[in-house]
Amino acid sequence: RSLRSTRDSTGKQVNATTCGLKSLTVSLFNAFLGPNTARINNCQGLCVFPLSDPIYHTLLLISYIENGNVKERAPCCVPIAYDALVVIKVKLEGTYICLQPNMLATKCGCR
Amino acid sequence: RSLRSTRDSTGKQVNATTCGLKSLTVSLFNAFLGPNTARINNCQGLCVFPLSDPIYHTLLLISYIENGNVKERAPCCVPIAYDALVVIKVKLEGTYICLQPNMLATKCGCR
Amino acid sequence: QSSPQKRQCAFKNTIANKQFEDAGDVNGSVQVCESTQCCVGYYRIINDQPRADILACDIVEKSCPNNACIAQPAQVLNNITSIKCACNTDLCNNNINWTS
Amino acid sequence: QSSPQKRQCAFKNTIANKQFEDAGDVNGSVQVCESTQCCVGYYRIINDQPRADILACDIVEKSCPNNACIAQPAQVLNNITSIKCACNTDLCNNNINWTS
Repeated sequence: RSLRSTRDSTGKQVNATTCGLKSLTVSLFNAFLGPNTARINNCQGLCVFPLSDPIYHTLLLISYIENGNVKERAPCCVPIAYDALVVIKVKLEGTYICLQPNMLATKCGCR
Repeated sequence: RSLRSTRDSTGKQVNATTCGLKSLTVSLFNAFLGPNTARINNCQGLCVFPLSDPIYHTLLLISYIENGNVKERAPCCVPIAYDALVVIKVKLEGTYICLQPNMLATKCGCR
Repeated sequence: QSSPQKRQCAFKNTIANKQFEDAGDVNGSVQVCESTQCCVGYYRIINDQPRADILACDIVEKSCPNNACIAQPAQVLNNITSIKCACNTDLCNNNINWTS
Repeated sequence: QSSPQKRQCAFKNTIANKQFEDAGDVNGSVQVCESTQCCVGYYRIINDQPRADILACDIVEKSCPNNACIAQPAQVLNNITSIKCACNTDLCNNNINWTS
């Protein structure tokens, strides 16, 4: 994940990072009885070469857009792997502990 | 994949579709000796409820952003499954046929 | 060398919650915590009274600043009102400080 | 009922390309196509001359509007210049129409 110089929508030169994992902690109050918060992380940054996790669909899409088809949806920096988290759930039968999959982003890629 | 009424960045009411697969055919001329083109498809549309493929990280991220944290990277409509495609590759040893993975987007989700 | 004294917590496990059983040795209604100083209690509010579903050594909350088990704000999940508490003294999770 | 006549294509398979072998019965340098009317040729340009790497029934291109095997624009892949052609008459892929 490296710094690179680019231009923002107003043409101003800015420093932006390439697609990578970024720390993010959120409240779980409306979702689970416990824990109160979790560091779920998020993916953010530019989808430019070299890609950290290149797959052919993304490479073809970038090439298609660079050839002038700027209205096509460009590749987006998103989680491509997750960890589970132990949480407390409430159901009519009772309160129970459970390993909830896809809670914490652990790896990012351009898709 | 349903039509829904929303507002664009200028506040104008527009019809937009929820996240789904969209046909896209691109040239493979710079990547493989054959075929000439492939329908690789792309994912496009809004990440709003109900999500077609909800996973907890996305649900928590949407909820976090709806609570006012509008600068966080919002979920993005991206391919979450791909098909392989038979292509012709060229290497020093010779020309050969090969099943190239992750060529054609087949399913979309919000990530 | 003496090892630091292990936390003891009230133990109750209404439906099979294997992970809580693994949090420390259980003897009747007491659990000796293997690797935490926090006790926890998870309750459902039934007929305006808290009913303990889980009492055990903590493996989820990871934080317990209070000596007594003070109820955190009630949560409504799946249309069920629940409360929980975490505390840091022996058997402190036997009672939850809660007012409806 | 007579089944439509099957396309015959020149066959050459320099390195093991099992999928092309499965495209039809092979007898020496001729292949009888199982499910296509197209023959193909894939060539690398070596010393300014095309050298056939693969001649076979088509399983990749899916389109062959020409009777003769006319070279499509040259492609440079991995620093190697290659050409290909596809055609729709018996053994039409024996020769590629190409000018450097």
